[in-house]
Order: sequence, then C-alpha cells, then structure tokens
Amino acid sequence: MNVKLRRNLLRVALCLIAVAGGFLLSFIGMYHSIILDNSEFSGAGAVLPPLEGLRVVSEAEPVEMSPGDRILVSAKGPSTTLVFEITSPETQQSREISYTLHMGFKKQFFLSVPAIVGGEKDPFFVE
Amino acid sequence: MKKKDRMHKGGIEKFIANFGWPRIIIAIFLLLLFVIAPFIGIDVGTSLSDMLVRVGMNGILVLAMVPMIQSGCGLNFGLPLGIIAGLVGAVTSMEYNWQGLFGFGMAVLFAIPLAVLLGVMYGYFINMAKGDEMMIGTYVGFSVVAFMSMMWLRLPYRNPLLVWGFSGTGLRTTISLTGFWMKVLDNFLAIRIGPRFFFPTGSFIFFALCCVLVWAFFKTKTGIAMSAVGSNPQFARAHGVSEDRMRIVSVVLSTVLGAVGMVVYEQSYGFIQLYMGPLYMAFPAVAAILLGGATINSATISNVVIGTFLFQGILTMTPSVINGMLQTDVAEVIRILVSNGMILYALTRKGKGTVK
Amino acid sequence: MKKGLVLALVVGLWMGLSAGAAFADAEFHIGMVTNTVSQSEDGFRAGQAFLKKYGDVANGGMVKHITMPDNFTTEMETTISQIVSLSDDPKMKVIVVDEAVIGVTEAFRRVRERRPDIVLLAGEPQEDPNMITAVADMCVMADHISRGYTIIYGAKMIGADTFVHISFPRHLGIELLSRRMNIMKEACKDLGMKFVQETAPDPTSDVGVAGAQQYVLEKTPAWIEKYGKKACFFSTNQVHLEPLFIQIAKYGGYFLEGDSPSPLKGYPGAFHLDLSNEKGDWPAIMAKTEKAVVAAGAGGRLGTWAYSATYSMTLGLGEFGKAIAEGKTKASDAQALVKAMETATPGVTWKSTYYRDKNTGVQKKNYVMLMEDTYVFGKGYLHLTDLEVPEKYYKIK
Amino acid sequence: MKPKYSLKGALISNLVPIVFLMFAAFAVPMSGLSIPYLLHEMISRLARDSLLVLSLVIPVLAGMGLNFGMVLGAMAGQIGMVLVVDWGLGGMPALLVAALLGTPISIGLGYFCGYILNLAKGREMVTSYIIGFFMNGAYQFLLLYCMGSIIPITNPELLLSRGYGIRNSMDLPNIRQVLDRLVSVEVFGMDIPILTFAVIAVFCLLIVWFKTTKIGQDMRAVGRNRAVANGAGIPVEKTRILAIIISTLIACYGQIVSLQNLGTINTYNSHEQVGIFSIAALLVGGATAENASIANVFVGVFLFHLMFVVSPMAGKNLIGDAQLGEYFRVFVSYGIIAVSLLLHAWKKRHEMLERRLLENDGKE
Repeated sequence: MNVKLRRNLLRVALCLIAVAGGFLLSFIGMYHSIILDNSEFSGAGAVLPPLEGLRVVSEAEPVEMSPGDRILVSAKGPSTTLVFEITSPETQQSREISYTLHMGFKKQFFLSVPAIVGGEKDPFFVE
Repeated sequence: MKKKDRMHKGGIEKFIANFGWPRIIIAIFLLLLFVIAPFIGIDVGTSLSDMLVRVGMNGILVLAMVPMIQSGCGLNFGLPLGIIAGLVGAVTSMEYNWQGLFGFGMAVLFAIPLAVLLGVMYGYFINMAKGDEMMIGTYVGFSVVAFMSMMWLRLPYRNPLLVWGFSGTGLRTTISLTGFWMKVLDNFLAIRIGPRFFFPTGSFIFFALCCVLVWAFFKTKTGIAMSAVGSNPQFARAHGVSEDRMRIVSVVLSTVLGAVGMVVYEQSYGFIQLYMGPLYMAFPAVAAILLGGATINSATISNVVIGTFLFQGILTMTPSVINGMLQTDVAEVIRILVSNGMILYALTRKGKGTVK
Repeated sequence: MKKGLVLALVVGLWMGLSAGAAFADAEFHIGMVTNTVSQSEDGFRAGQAFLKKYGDVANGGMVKHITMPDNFTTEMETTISQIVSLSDDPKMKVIVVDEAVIGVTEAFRRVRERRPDIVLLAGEPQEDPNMITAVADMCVMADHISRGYTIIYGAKMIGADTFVHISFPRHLGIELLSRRMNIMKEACKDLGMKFVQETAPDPTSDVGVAGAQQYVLEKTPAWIEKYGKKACFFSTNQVHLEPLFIQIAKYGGYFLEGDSPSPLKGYPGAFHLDLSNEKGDWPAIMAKTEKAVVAAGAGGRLGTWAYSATYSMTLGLGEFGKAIAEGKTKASDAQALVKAMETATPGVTWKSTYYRDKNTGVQKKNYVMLMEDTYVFGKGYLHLTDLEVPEKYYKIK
Repeated sequence: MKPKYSLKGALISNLVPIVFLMFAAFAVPMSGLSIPYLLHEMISRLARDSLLVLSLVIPVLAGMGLNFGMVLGAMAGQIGMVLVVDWGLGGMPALLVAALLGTPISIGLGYFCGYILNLAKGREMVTSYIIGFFMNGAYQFLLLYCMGSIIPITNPELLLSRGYGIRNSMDLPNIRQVLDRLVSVEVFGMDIPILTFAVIAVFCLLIVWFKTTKIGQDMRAVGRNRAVANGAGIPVEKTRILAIIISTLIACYGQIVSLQNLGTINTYNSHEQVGIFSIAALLVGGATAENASIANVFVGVFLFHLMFVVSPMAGKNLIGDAQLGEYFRVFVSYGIIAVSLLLHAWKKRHEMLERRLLENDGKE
C-alpha cells in the first residue's frame, strides 16, 4: 500500500513537472506577431502623421517602411526590443528610438510606429 | 407461461446468435435512416433504388471473396488483380466498338482468360507465403495497379473514344460507357415504379446466377475439398487432397469472379476507372463481406448477400441523411469509421473454424 | 518477376547509355514540373507542348519535364525531392511548377538554399498565399476572388435563380476556395439568388475518382429536382464535372465554369468528343465541343473558358521563365508575365489583379490573379472581364 | 547445431538488401543525378526517417510482426505539432512541448492498439494496418470537427474559414529544421545535422539497453513462444501491449523529428504513408516480420530512399516519358515489399520443412 502510494505520488509529481516544464517552455519559445503600421495615428487628441525614411530593426532582418506601409515582424520570448531609425529626407539626419515590448502569452500586437515615435503611452490600435 | 416465455426468449437468442449483433444493430440503423429520410426531404424511392443499383453493382465483387476465404487464404486483398483483368476485358471490348449485351459478353470473355492467368500466378505466389496472404495480397495488388498504370499509357489502344483527346494515345483516366454497354444489365427487364423507383433486374439476375454457381461449386467434389483444405488442412491432407492445388483453384476462382464483378460494376456505373482507381477497391468488398457475418476463415453466400445490402445501404444513406440533418460533411468521416470498424471487428473475432 | 526485373535493367542500361550519347548544348535549362496525365491532363500537355517547343534537355534542348506523384496529397516527400532534384543540374535557371501542390513551398525553400540563382515560379498554388509568396519569385492563380462575384453574376445572366456549390472538406481547407465560397454566398444574397452548399466525396479519398463520380451521377437528378431546373451548379473539383455535365444536359440546370476552367475538363468524356485531330488547337476544340453540347440540347446552359486555365498558366509561366533566363525581363515584373500569357494564348485578354491578404490588406506583388472571359456554349462570351467587381467583395473573409 | 558461416548463407539471409543494392547500382547512373546531390539527400532522409523506422523494432521483438499501427504515433505527434503551432511556439521549446503533448496521446493510442492486437493474435499485421485506417477516420474527426469547436484553436491561419477544423497544410516557419540546425557540421558542402543523429543514437542505445532488461527479455520470450512464456509466468498480453506502446511513442517522436525536417505539415495526409514507407524501408534493410535489428533500420532507410529518389528519374530516362517515371516508382516500391515479404515467407517455410525433415530423420 505504501509502495503504491509512493509510486502514485511520484507519478503525479512527474506529471506536474511535465506540465510546468511545458508552460515554461511555452513562455520561452512563444512567437508573437507584431504588426507595425506606419500610417496616421489619432489617439488621445493628438494626430500623428506617418513617418518618412523609416527603418525598423527587429529580431528579423531590418525592413524599410514608407508612409502607409504595414509590416509584420515576429519576435520570440517574453519580451522584445524594436529599434526605429528615422532618417529625415531633407536633412539626412537620423535618429534612433528603441522600444521594448512585453508580450507574455499574447500572440498578436498592432502597433502604430508614429505613436511610438511620438511618445504615445498607448501606441496600440484596434483592427 | 414461464416455460413458454423462456422458449420464446430462447428463440430470439438463437436468432440473434445466428444473425449476429453487429448486423442487427447496423440493420436497425439503416432502417432508422430510411425512416428519417423523408422528414429531411430525401426521397425514399430514389435512395432505395440507388441502394439496389449499388448492390447489383458490387455484389459479385463481394462474392469474389468467398472462394479464398473458404480455402483458408483469408480475405482477398489481392482483388485488384481480378479488377485489372475486368478492366482489360472491358477496354478491349470497347476498342472494337462492340455494343449492348454482346459487348458486355465479349468484355467478360476477354477478362476471364486473363483472370485465370493472373489467378494462377497469384496462387503460386501466395502458396509460397502461407499465413501472410493478406499482407502480400495488399502489396501485390498495389504494385500490379501501378504496373498497369504504365501499361494503360502504352498499350496500343487507338479507339478515339478511349484515348486521351489531346495526344491520341494512352487510355483516359475515366472512360464513359455511354454508347457501348452502359447499364445493359441494369436495364434488362428493369422494373420502374413511378418516376423515382428503379429496380435493376438484370444485374440481380446475374448476381443471383453467380451466387448459385458458386454455391453449386461448393457442392461439387472440388468445392468440398476446397472447404476441407480451409477448415481442416490435416484432414484434407490425410484424404489425399492437394492443399496447394486447391488454394490455387480458389485464387483463380476469386480472381475470375473479381474480373466478372468488375465488368458488371462498370456496366452499371457507366464509367471505367483506370490508373490508380482500382487501388483501394478491395477494401469496400472486404468490409461488406465481413459486415455480412463472414469471418476470415468462413464465408457463405448469405454473408455475401446480407453484407452487400447492409454495407451499400449504409454507404448510400449515411452521407445524404447526415448531410441533410447536420448540414456538415461529417458523413465522409463516419463512412471511414464504419467500414474500417467493421473490418477491424471481424479481424478481432475468433472465427468458428479457427485452427490454431 | 526476377527475369522481368533483369530485362528491365538491361533495357534501361542500354537506353541510358544511348541517351547519354546526346549531350546538352542549350545555354540554360528550364525545369517544368506538372501533374501526371491522370491527375490533370491540361497541365501535363502544356508541359509537353513546352518541351516540344524548346526541346528536351536529353537531346540538347532546354526543357526538363518531370511530374509530381500521382497521389500528391499523400506523398509530399516525393513532390519535394522531385522538384529539388532539378536543382542538381548546374545549368538549371528556372523551375516552373503548375499546379503547385502541397509541399512545393518547402521544395522551393530547399532549392533556394542550394541554388539561390534559380528563378522559382509557381502556378495555381494550393498552399496558403502567405506561405508560397515568401519563397516563390512569382505565383499565378485563377482569380478566385473576383470570380466569386463574376460567376454568380454570370449565372444570373444566363437565367439561373439558385446556385449550388459542390465541394468537400479538403478543398474547403484551401484558403482561396473557401473564401470564394463566402463571396459567392454574399453575391447571391445581393443579386437575389439562392445559395446552397452540397457535399460530394473527395476523389483522393478511398472511394476514389469512381466513387466520387458515381455519387455526383446519382445525386445530380435529385439536386435538380430539389432546387429546380434553374439551378446553376459549381464544383471545386474537376472530377465531379463529367457526371455533372451528363446529368445537366439530360435533366436541366446550368453550369457556368469550373474551378480551373478548361474545355478539356469534363466535356470530352461527357459528350464523347474525339479531339485527337485538334491536338492543342484550342479554338478548334471549342468549336467541336460547342457543336456537341448544342446537339445534346444543353446550349446556353454550359460554359467554360476558351483556353484552359492550367494549360495557359503553365505555358505562360514557361515563356515568362525563359524570358527571365534570357535577361529580357525581371522575375518581379507582373506585366511581363501577363504579356507572356498572351503570347501563349493568342486572342485572349487576361484581367489581372494582385492578391490582397484578407487580414492585413497588404497586396502581394508576387501573387498575380488572372481571369479570362467565360464562354457559354450556344450563347457566346459573357464579357465578365469587363465587369467591375464591387470593392466590398474583396474584404469578405 | 551451430550454423557455420558460409557465403551462400550470408547471401541468402541478406537477399533483399543485395537485390536492392544491385537495383541501385543500375538505377543511380541511369537517373543522371550527381553523387553529391544523392549523398546530401540520403543524409537528410536518414535524419528524417530513421527514428520512425526504429519504432518498428520493438514489436517485432515481441513477435507481433511489423506494426502498421505506428501511424497512430505519427498522428499523436502531429496533434502535438498542430497545438504547438497554434500556440505560436517556436524553436526547440516548440519541439519539446509537442513531444510532451504527444506522449500521453500516443500512450493512450498505443494501449488501444495493443488491446485490439491482443484480440487478433496471429493476424497482427493486417489488423494493425486496418487500425491505421480506422484511426485515420478518428483523427480526421478530431482535426476537422473538434478543433476550433471543442478544442480551442485561436490562430486564424490554422483554422478553416468556416470557423472550425484545421487547414490542409500548415507551414512550420519557426520550427522548421530547428533540431537539424542547432548543432550541425558542414562536410564537403553538406550540412550534417549532428543533434538529430544524436537523438536517433540515443533511441538506438535505449532499444539496445531495453533488450537486456527483464521486460526486454520477457518480450523476447513472448515473441518466441506465447504458450511457453505464459507458462513461465510472463504476463503475455501486458507485455505485448507494452511493446506497442513503446513503438507508438517512438513513432510519435519520430514524426516530430521528421516534420521539423520537412518544415510543412500536410495535415490530413502526412501520416498516411508513414507506415507503408517505414515498413518498406525496414524490409528492404533485410529485416523480416520475425527479426529486425538496428542495422536493418539504417541500411533500409538508406537503400529504400535511395531508390525512392533515383527511380522516378531513372524510370523517366528508361522509358522516356515524364509520367511513366512516377508510376514506375510506385510499382517498384510496392513490388519490392511484396517480393521481400514473399522471399521471407518462402525462406521461413523452406527452413521449417528442412527442420521437419531433420526431425523425421531423427525419429527413424
């Protein structure tokens, strides 16, 4: 009886470890799709125009975005950092803005680039 | 009162034991489908004649299972060999533009010698591999179908109605029998009631004829010897019956029936299906005979008839009724589960004549 | 058995040696991958026609024509290795696959890894547009999205009041086909027609082509009775067409065009056409088919595209690929592709649009959707290509 | 009587691989494919398919023939993969989670399969073949009707537009070749997936070790003679079920490894051919329904897939018609299985007859 109990307890423990391991692995290994939109953003009163000469550096290859473009980048793990390089077409001066996104278990994010660059607190938009 | 009751009960039990639970359940299920059908706008007359046409169409192919089961060779998964013979017969008859019952007859005539030849070869084959007949049969069937796919492209058939329109050589995947001998048996003495009900008398007469012939064959000396080989090889050997020879005869018979069955199938179906078409054709026939109550070492004509009716009934009725009821396509899945479930059920049952 | 094998080997060796005697001298090679004759005659014949025009690699020409497995749904691995094996030829510059069945994306990826210089072209991809466009240089497809509207419009034009959509799960699992069905449903509602969905067996399942055709043959009269003689039928599978035509000619009903329309799909079998003399002469094939259809009393009720969709796209992609390899155009030039299509099909104008992803609304510039005008036998062209498809249908998911 | 080593004996016992090797020797030059390409292809296929074929070894040990029921394991692996893709996992964690998910499913399915096979003693092969078909129906039901309606699926890329049911093909963008690429070495321009081979090697060692354990010994006893094993107090039915469970489990992992290499799931068909091809490969490697070793697995995968890659091209060049090549391949692959089954059966019968003759001689 004792042996049986111990065995069962061991089994349950193993199962729990497996489930916990699964969760942990899911947390680390989850891919999220981030949809970046470079069109006019209107939220909290301010209207932010689309950006010109924009380059996005993410976990994947860097992408150029022109106004009105919408791209999809994917990122792995609980959080990611996106870097936006903006080169002004007139002055050819460029600035860099980095943005860290905590993603958790949510799969999809719709982000407006003008909003991030413009320093909006809530750069998400609903599709 | 009590005694009578018990007797009555005994009668039912006996009937059930004879007929078998699975068949009763399936039969009730089928009946239920027919009862439901009118309420969801499915015409019973049409469904019934669809079912009957299909019974006439498939019956002989199911019958082709009997000789090999009886001689202890198991289920004939090598049926595609017979089917190939039937196809060659049909195509050859059409090449010469023969029509009507004559065309049908010639197709059968062309098919039989080829079936005998293939049957003898296949018989030798499986005699080398006793115990593994079903597995080997499956693969022999598959490879012959692939081999014939090459042949269909290369055989010198030239009738423009048979070959690819574009190049003028190589047989088409599907060939229509319209204008040749489409439904010659089905329409022979056919009974039509109203616009919807149709009874394919000719096919049933032909099916019955084949059943009687097979039944009569098992009453002959050779037939009895064949059953003996299957049910009790030691006994048969002791009586000087050559086991190998009997098995070959049974394979030949099965293959010939398969060939004839295929020609009947084609005339009713109205199309000839070449290339990879015959690949899985053995499975419905196997499922049908097992549904009819046969085991892998004993099968009777009544198994064939009951099995064909039940199986084809389920096949015609389930998709239309379930589709009508649920508006989904789940019927296709149910068909897969039912037919393979039946084969599985039969394989797990300990047959009466199991000698192990 | 063994003797046969030995014989085959000896014959093979001899043929292999004799074939090896003639060596390739074309500057570059084009790999042509099509289905087998039994799966899709149009595609295979287009491959053969292309092979004939530019010569077999084995005889110093520029085309290498191979086929995908007959049951391509189950043998993805074979599809992949067949396509990848083309990249083994150092002269290979272009690979054209039509129809791009499941597994082609992966095959293209592998080719890309080995040989980044090979141009990859896909016709009628069955995989998700997002998948295939990530690797292929250019894809073409019949314009299923616009046709979701134009087919219904055309059906109404020829006098139908009910639209019967016949398909099965595997096909409805293909993004574009299920989207088209939803568009059709919506278009029916807008144009005042009744939309009905019916199921018929999948010919690649264990019932086979025979079982699928038999089911359609048996069911069509019942459908016509149920939905009336003004029902217009549509099937996503070409195998269903032959029995459908036979029954429509006999019992009434309409059929506008197939999933991938072609006068060779269904018509020769259903109306007993001997097309061996026409040999790829599409106008002649159409004339002959028209005569037979009208004679069968089905004039004005059955239609198709004058040039087979698959045939035209396969040849068009081939010509396009050749132009790319010769440096005459770029792989991203969709207009050049349409021009190549038009050389392959004299007398036809192709209406082209880019595929738009339903979720993000992003246009895929390497996924071109093409459409040809519908021809109804005994009635003539319907001029559906001139039709302006309302914007809202492109947004239906 | 100790069998003496003889050339004839060695030839006969390796008849099938030798026939195949001869076939390959003719077909390779005929196909016109280059040797580096073929080597590359073979390495990739060895990594992809060995584990699947390996799953067949244990049931043979237990005397249950070639387990066509391994497709059940493949299904379990695929279900795991589908869920993992739906959850948006990628990289190695995704593979591990898929394996974790597949494990209980394949144990359950393995138990079911073993139970049925216990009811059908003596015809295990054909029964497991039909179980494969039967469960395929259940699998379709689960993926086409339950997923998205009962089992939540949130990824719209996976779901059919009608709202439930999984699409027919699925890309594995973040999972593709993660195992193969994690640790790989380039030799003569060919990537050799070291880690994948390491995983396969671990499973080989496990099987070798398992054979030496008490249960492994029991299994062998059951395989040799059920009645004797039963008499010796070995729980025959339980042991047989265990053999099938192990086989199903390895097949599940095998399918996961194979899918990550392929990079695409053909949702409703990927698993169908797995059984037939794996068994063909094992048979080609010289195994029989009674006897299979790990060497058979690798020789078999190599030879069978070599033929697989070469024969369409060889057939095409042989007959000079693009599509005959394809039928030729099907004909050869099925034909070979039939012939090798036949050869084995014939050999077995021959040996039995000889033994009987010897026994009779002894009596007289």
